This record gives sequence, C-alpha cells and structure tokens, in this order.
Amino acid sequence: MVPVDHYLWLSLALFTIGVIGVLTRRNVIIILMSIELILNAVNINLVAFSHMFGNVDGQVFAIFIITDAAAEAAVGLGIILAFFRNRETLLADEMDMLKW
Amino acid sequence: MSHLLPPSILRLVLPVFYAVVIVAVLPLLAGYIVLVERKVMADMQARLGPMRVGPHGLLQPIADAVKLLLKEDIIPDKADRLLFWLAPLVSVTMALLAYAALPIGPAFQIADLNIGLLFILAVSSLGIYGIVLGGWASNSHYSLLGALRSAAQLVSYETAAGLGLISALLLAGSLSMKDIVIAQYDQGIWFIFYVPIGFFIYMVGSIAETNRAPFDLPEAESELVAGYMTEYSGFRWSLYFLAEYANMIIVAGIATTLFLGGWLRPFASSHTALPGTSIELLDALPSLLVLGVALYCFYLAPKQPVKIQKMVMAMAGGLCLIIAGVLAGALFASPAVLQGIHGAFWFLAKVFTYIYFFLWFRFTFPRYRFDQLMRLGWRFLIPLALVNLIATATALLATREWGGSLLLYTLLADAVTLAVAIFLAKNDEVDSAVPVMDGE
Amino acid sequence: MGLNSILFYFFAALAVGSAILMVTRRNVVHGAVYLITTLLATAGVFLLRQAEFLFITQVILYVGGIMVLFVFVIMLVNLDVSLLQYQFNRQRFVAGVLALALAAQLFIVIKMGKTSLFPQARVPEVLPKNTEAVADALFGRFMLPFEIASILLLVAMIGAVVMAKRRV
Amino acid sequence: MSDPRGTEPSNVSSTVLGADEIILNMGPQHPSTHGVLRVKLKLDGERVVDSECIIGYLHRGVEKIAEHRSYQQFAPYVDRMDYVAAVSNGLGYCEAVEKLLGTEAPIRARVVRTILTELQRIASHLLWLGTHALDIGALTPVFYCFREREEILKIFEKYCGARLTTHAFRIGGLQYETYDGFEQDVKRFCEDFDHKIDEYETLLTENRIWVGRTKGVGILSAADAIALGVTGPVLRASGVKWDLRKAMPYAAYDQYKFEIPIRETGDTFDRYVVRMEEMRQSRLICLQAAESIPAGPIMARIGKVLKPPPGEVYHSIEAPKGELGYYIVSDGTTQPYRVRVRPPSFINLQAFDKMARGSLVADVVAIIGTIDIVLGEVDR
Repeated sequence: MVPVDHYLWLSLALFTIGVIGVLTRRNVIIILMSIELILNAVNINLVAFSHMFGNVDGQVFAIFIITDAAAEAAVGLGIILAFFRNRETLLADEMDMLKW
Repeated sequence: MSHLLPPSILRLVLPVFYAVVIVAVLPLLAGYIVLVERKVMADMQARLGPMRVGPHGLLQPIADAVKLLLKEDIIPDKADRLLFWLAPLVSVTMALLAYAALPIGPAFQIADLNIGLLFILAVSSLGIYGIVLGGWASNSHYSLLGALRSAAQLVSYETAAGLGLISALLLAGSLSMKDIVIAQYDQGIWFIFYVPIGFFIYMVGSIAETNRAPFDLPEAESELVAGYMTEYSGFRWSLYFLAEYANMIIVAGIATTLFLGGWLRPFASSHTALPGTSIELLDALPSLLVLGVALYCFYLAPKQPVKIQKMVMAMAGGLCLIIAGVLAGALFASPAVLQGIHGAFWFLAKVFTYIYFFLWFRFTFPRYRFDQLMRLGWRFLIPLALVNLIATATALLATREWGGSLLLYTLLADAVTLAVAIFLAKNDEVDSAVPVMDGE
Repeated sequence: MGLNSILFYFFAALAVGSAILMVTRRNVVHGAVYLITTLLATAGVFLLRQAEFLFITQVILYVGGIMVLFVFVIMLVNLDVSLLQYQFNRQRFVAGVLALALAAQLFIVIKMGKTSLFPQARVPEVLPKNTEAVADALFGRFMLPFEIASILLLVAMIGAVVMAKRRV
Repeated sequence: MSDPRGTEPSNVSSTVLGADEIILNMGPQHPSTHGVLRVKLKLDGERVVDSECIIGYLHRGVEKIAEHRSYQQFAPYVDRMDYVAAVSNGLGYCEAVEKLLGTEAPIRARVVRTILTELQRIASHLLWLGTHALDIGALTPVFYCFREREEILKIFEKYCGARLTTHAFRIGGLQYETYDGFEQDVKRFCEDFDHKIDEYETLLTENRIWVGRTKGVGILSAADAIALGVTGPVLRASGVKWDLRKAMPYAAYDQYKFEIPIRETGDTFDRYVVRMEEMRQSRLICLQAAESIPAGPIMARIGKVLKPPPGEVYHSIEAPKGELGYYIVSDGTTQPYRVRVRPPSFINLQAFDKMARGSLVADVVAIIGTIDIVLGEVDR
C-alpha cells in the first residue's frame, strides 16, 4: 500500500514545477498550461485524502476543480487568441498595455 | 478449456487471450471491411469492384496490406519527426484500447468495467490526438487544415453523440456494457424501440466522429487531398487507416450494445423451443444462414476462371461450413457455450449491419461544408439530443410515478422530440437559404 | 511491494518527468504533448485510488476536452517566430528561487505534519460503487455548488466567445 | 470602369499576410482542380480572401502549330483542346474554314453534325456532372454518368472509329457516311436517357446536402458575367438568355425546336439546373434530327488543296462550355496566317476570383467544378 504522504510528495513536485513554469516562462500558452498543472497537483491531494477518509467529497471537489480548469482554459485561450490577433506575439512580457 | 486450467488462472489468461485475438484479427477484419466497402460501393455504382486478386477480389485486402508494408516510408523534410512518428501510434493505440470494454458476446469481453461505456468514449476521444498531432507534425497546410477541422468536428459531435447515448443509459441504469445488455434482456426489448431518436442522433454523431462521409471533411479528398493523412505513406498511413476502421467497429459496437441489444438475438426473451427438442427456432437461424453462404460459395467455386481462384473460393466455402458447424454444434452444448458463440455471431451481425448503413450513406450523400456541418451539430443535433433526453427522462419518471407501459410514454416522448426536430429543421432551412458570410 | 505500488511509482515518475519536460520545451506543441502525458499519468494515479469516475472525468474532460482546446489554439497561432525567441523571462532566477522556497516550505509542512496532520487512514473494506457515490454526492449535498459551477461554465463560455470573436 | 473582378486586382503573392491568413496552393497536382490548374488562395481560416489562377501547365502552342499546318492538317489538333468535347471543337473549326472558303456543308452533313455535336454536349455535361458531384463528395453519380457517356462514345466509335479525340468532321462536310443503324442507335440512346437524367436528379436535386453545398455558392450576377465575357451555361444561369444556337444558328439548329434554359441567381445550383435542362434539350434535338436525316451528299465540292482567299473570319459555335470561337486569318496560301481560338473555359475561368472571394475552401472546389473547365482548352 502506498502511504498517503507519497501522494503529497507527488503533488508537491507537480505543484512546484507548475509554479516554476508560471514564474519563469515567457510564452503565455506555457504559462496557462503550467496553471493547469498546478490545478492537477491539487486534485491529486484531494483524491488521496478522499481515499484516506473513505468518502467521495474530495473527488467531488476535484470535479469542481476540473470544471474550473475548463472555464479557465476557455477564457484564457480566448484572451490569448485575441492578444495574438492584435499583437502577433505570445510573449507575456509584451502584454504590457491595459487596452489595445 | 475450463477443465485444463483452474478458474483463477483462467480469469487472468482469458482476457489476455482475447486481447491477443482482437489485436491479431482486427487488421484482417479492417482489411475485409474495406473489401466489403468496395464491393458494396461497386454494387451501388453499377460495376464489379475488385475482381483480380482471388475470386471476387477475396485476397485483395492481403495484397493491399503487403503493398502498404513494402512501401517506402517517407517523412517530410520539415516535419516534426517525433510527433510525426508518434501520431499514428496514438491513433491506433487508442482505437485498439477501446476494445477492452466492448462485449462481443457474454463471454467474450476483455474487462467488464463498471464504467465501461465511459471508458470506451474516453479512450476513443483520445484518438483525436493522433489526427491533430499528425496533421500538425506534417508541416503542410492541407494536413493542418484537416487536423483543425477534425478537432472541431470531433469535439462538437462527441457532445451530440454522447447526449444521444445518455437517453439509452437512462433506461439501462448502468455504465457497464454487460449490464446494459442484460437490462435489455430483462426488459424484453431493445432500447432502439424506446429511444429511436436517440439512436438516430448517435448514428449521425458516430458517422461524424469516425470521419465518414458525408462528414469526412478532415480527409475530404476533393478539397484537402487527404487531410491530416496527406503526408503519410506506407505503414504509418495504414495505421491511420486501421484506426479509422477500428473506430468504425467501436462506434458500431457501442450502438449495438446500447440500442440494438448487444449480443442478444432477436426476441431474446421469448423461448419457444422446436417441438420435440430443446432447440429454439431462432437459435438455429445463424447456422442456417452461414450454411447458405457456404453453399453459395461452393456453387460459385467451379465457375471461377482460374484454378487457384476455384481453390480459394472453395476454401472460403469450407470456412463458412466450419463456422456453420460450430454454430450448429453450439446448439447441443451447454447454454453458456451457446450464448457465447451465438452471442458473438449476433453481435457481429448487428455491427456489420450498422456499418453497412455507414457505407450506404457514404455512397449516397454529397459532403457537408464545414460551416454546415457545425450548424447541423450545434443547432440541430445538440438541441434535439437535449430535448430527447428530457423527454425520455420524463417518460421514465412518469412510468415510475403513475405506472403504465414505458413504451407508451416513450412513444409520446418521441412524438414530442420529433415535433421539435421538424421545427428545428424548418428553422434551419430558413437560415441556410441565405449564404453565410459571417466571421468577416 | 505490490502491483499497486509499482504502478503508483511508475505513474508518479511519468507525471513528474513529463511535467519537467513540459515547462522546459521550446516547442509549445511538444509542451502540450508532455502535459497530456502528465495528465494521463495523474489519471492513472486516480484510478489506483479507486476514483474511477474522476479518472474518466480527467481523461474525457481534461485530456479529451481542455487539452484539445489548447492544441487547437496552439495550431491557430503561428509558431515559427516564437520558436526563435528566448524562452525564459528576465526574472527567471529570482522566480526559480522563490518557487523552490515555496516548495521547501510545503515540504517542511508535510514533513512536520506527517505524524500529527494525518489521522490513521480509515479505508473501509468495501468502497461504495464509485460512480454512484460521486453522483449521490454531486446531486445531493453538492447540488448548489454543482449549479454554481454550471453557471461558471456558462459565463466562461460567453466570455470565451466574446474574447475570441474578431473585432468587426 | 471598375474592375469587374472585385475591389482590387488579385495579387496573392505580394500582399502581406494578416494574423490568421495562410497561403494555400491548390494544384497543379490536386484531385479536384480538374487537371493542371493551380490556384493560389489566400485564406483567412477557411475563408478565401483572395485568389489567383495560375495557368499554362498544359500549354502546347496549338495556335502556333496552326501556322505551320495546312487547313486540313490542323483539324485533328483542335480536338486536343477541349478533349472531352472534341466533336464540338471540330465543328467550330470546320465551319470557320468553310466560312473562310465561302462554302457550306450539304444539308445531310449538317444534320449529322448537329446530332453528333449534341451528343457530345450531353457527353461533356455528363462528365461535368459526374466530376462536379464527386468534388462535392457524392461518389456515385460519376459512375452513372460514365455509363451513359459510354453509350455516346460507342456511337462515336461506330461512326468514326475514335472515342475521345474523334476528328469526326472534315472541312466541307463529313468524311464518313453514317453507318447502318445510326439513327436507331441515337434514338435508342435518347429514349433511355430521359429517365437516366431523372435518376441523377433523384440523387442530387432535392438532396439537402447537395442543395446546401450549391445554393448561394459562387454567385455571379448577370452584369458581372457579361463584363467578364462569360458564356455558356454559366452565363445563362445568371439570367442572360444568350445561346449561339438560337442567336446565330449554325449547322442545322434552325430546323429544330428547343428551349434555352435560364435561371436567375447565378449560383452553383442554378448552373447545375441549367446544365441538366440543357441535356434534356439536347436529347430532344437529337431525337428530332435522328427522325429525319435528309438524303444527299455529305461533302461539299471543295478541292483537295485548300487555298482560301486572303481575308479573315470569325466563327463561333455554342460548345458545351460556352462560346467557342475561331478567328482565322488567311494570306491566300495553304496554311493559315494566324489562328486564334476563343476557348470558353479560359474566358469563364476569369470569373473564378469573383465567385470565390468570401467563400470557403470547400466552395472553391465546387466553383472550379461548376465553371466546367478543361485545362487543355484553357492553356491550349
């Protein structure tokens, strides 16, 4: 049986990688994907605890998180598309105007 | 086999054996579906179709396979080599993986998952990556356009097809493929009679999902050459091809399981034995059918022009004879064996009937344009599927609350859905009279 | 070490490995492919914890839906230029250090709480059928959040349409 | 005068691409450009922003060859221009030379010419229908069309020994007398053909997908059509009643009753309807003509060596695809000084950009099909 804290280590690793991706990459799509990674890391925790306590509440929350991720991806990608159409670039550094 | 091995080992070995059988047989089956397709097409188009390799082209699939395997393997210069290599593998793996949960008869199933249907849907929805990545990796505009079309098409029609399936799921009350069939046995009726519109929606959706005409835009030959497959050749191309036909069998299998009673024979719940025996009349039907085919083959064999063709034809007849013998022998075996063998026969028969409709559509209809395809999906099928779902659920609830015949209530629900469908179609007609020029 | 453990460590290694590859790839499509691998590996982890429905949700929604959207958008935007640009931003060192500091913090928390934070696992012998249990929870106790989530999705959908729509 | 093609001339290659725009090269090797046509499309997503037809991949210098051949020697060459309607090409050329010579073919020859030309029109339209339907994704009509086209080609073969590039006519009349049973063959074909057209129509005309794919696609207004010099069914579908068989009768067309079908909108569906109706009318002409082929000689009295008087002539006929004109200048020798062909496909292809702008990639295929081009004729 895999102890619960191993799930947490896995989650921590993915979370950290995600944070590093968000903070250091310039490409907005990669940043968005890193955010998805962070959300996913959270899901692992929820599932692990859900199993530990023997009820499904954690899984329900994970489903909500996936829903949220879907919403976020849709809006985020919409913004990226609009941004790309106007500025012809995908670099976060160049998203420096409040209005275009 | 059960006396050779203890049941616990059998439980492990049998699924592996099934898996090996499926992986081994499927390419051959796909090849022969192609032959059937070409023969059916030829028949509808007043010509003969493949006649050269083997009698009536019976060996054509093997010749085609050999040709494809021997072809030069071309990777375009500026292609993304890793993804170009990976994409067809993804396609074919996902297509084959879906067979894990497909019950071809009560005994012949690799794994009876309690989320079986969702598993099949999930895995076959991953096949899209093969198409999209392959299209992108080819570094060609035709491929890319094909891939983009395909992605949009699959995502939209999956929704419609899924909603169509749910109407049958409501009736079955389970996601396990096996339980769905058993539910139909218990209720004594195939679900298609309860939710014909759900079946129709799933059928259209499944044609679109497998990229078959009239929804074959991702590989529309006259527009995009071959869509996402344009730059592929030889073995890689044949993997895509295999995936496409494997997916066809999968969607046909899903439709068979959910709507057409899976491995159940017609009138599965009525048991009228032949006088004086324990054999049921309908159980004898498969063996007689196959026997007929065998006799026809023997009748044709001497008429073949070349000696080797005579032999192959006779061999085909002999094969049919063996199958007929197995089917007939099952009649006298234990009920489990009978169910297993005849279940597989009926399942495959239904699957091929379903596929025949695919072929029929392909040779009858012109191809949709992309915006029309999207409009059909989003503005006709999905609303219709939602209405159908609500109507079916209401019918179920009404039966539960007030009692009465479910069939009656579902008929009412279907009538309502049909009215909505006519309304939607009328609406669509008004819209499409004006040429679409949006997105400017 | 049972089959379960082997599978867990395999999936975990796969997830972490592809995640690292994901954040370091120059080519966004490759990044997306590695993210998909991570997500699938995570789905495998879910399956090991008997969260079958979540596994399917992860595969259908995350991999089959959201990531398709990602790949779709990546293909819509032209990549040739961005391949040549420098991939990491100017504050990358500070950011990396900060991220690692955050990780260290969490590490210490988990390490410290290992004894006190987690009560003994009380896994029931027979888990309820997962799909039914999730459905009961979703449409029972979590009905209101469920509806709110659906509104969130609606808002996101409209938002995405407005965002991606071309200026006329 | 404004450019009829659109607001600005096509110049696909030099324009700067927008964010979502890509250049798509269709052809010269593409399944549905009907030969070696190359179309350069500027796409915004799947929508055509701009287009440019690049031709010349099948250029053989037919007009130049004419200057080094005697009048009779050149006749087989014209068959190679619109090679799916070789008989019509031959008719146009022979009549043009006859006009230059100041003679006319005898009436029997003219009637047989009319029958063969109309059969050729049906064959050409059948080929068009089959490939057009194939482009739009209907796989089956093409085989039905070829089945009937085969019957026509058999008649050609029995008559002159060739099926495709027939060289059926000679300057001054016909080389061959009709074979025994020619009339019966033509009549039998025409009688069968009536319900064959119905068969095609059941497959297509009321098919929702077909209607959806063709209605409102590639609209060409009458004014644009005239400005671009478009002729044939494409022009008539835009609502202009202009058919040389009625307007300037040649061969024996003035003796037969037939209608000129026209439609109003000028979209792909209208062009389809016009061509289908034209096949029915051609069938009627053939029936009427085969009923009473007058007896008499089949060759006018012209010498073996043709030396037309110096001068020039322009003669045009209604080929299946539109006005096929021959402009021949004679300097009094045995060889023409200059032959200029006005091929209908080439002129009609000009309308492509006008029709294609703003449509989708899938429509481009339908539009190329609906113009009904043959590259042998476009490039010559």
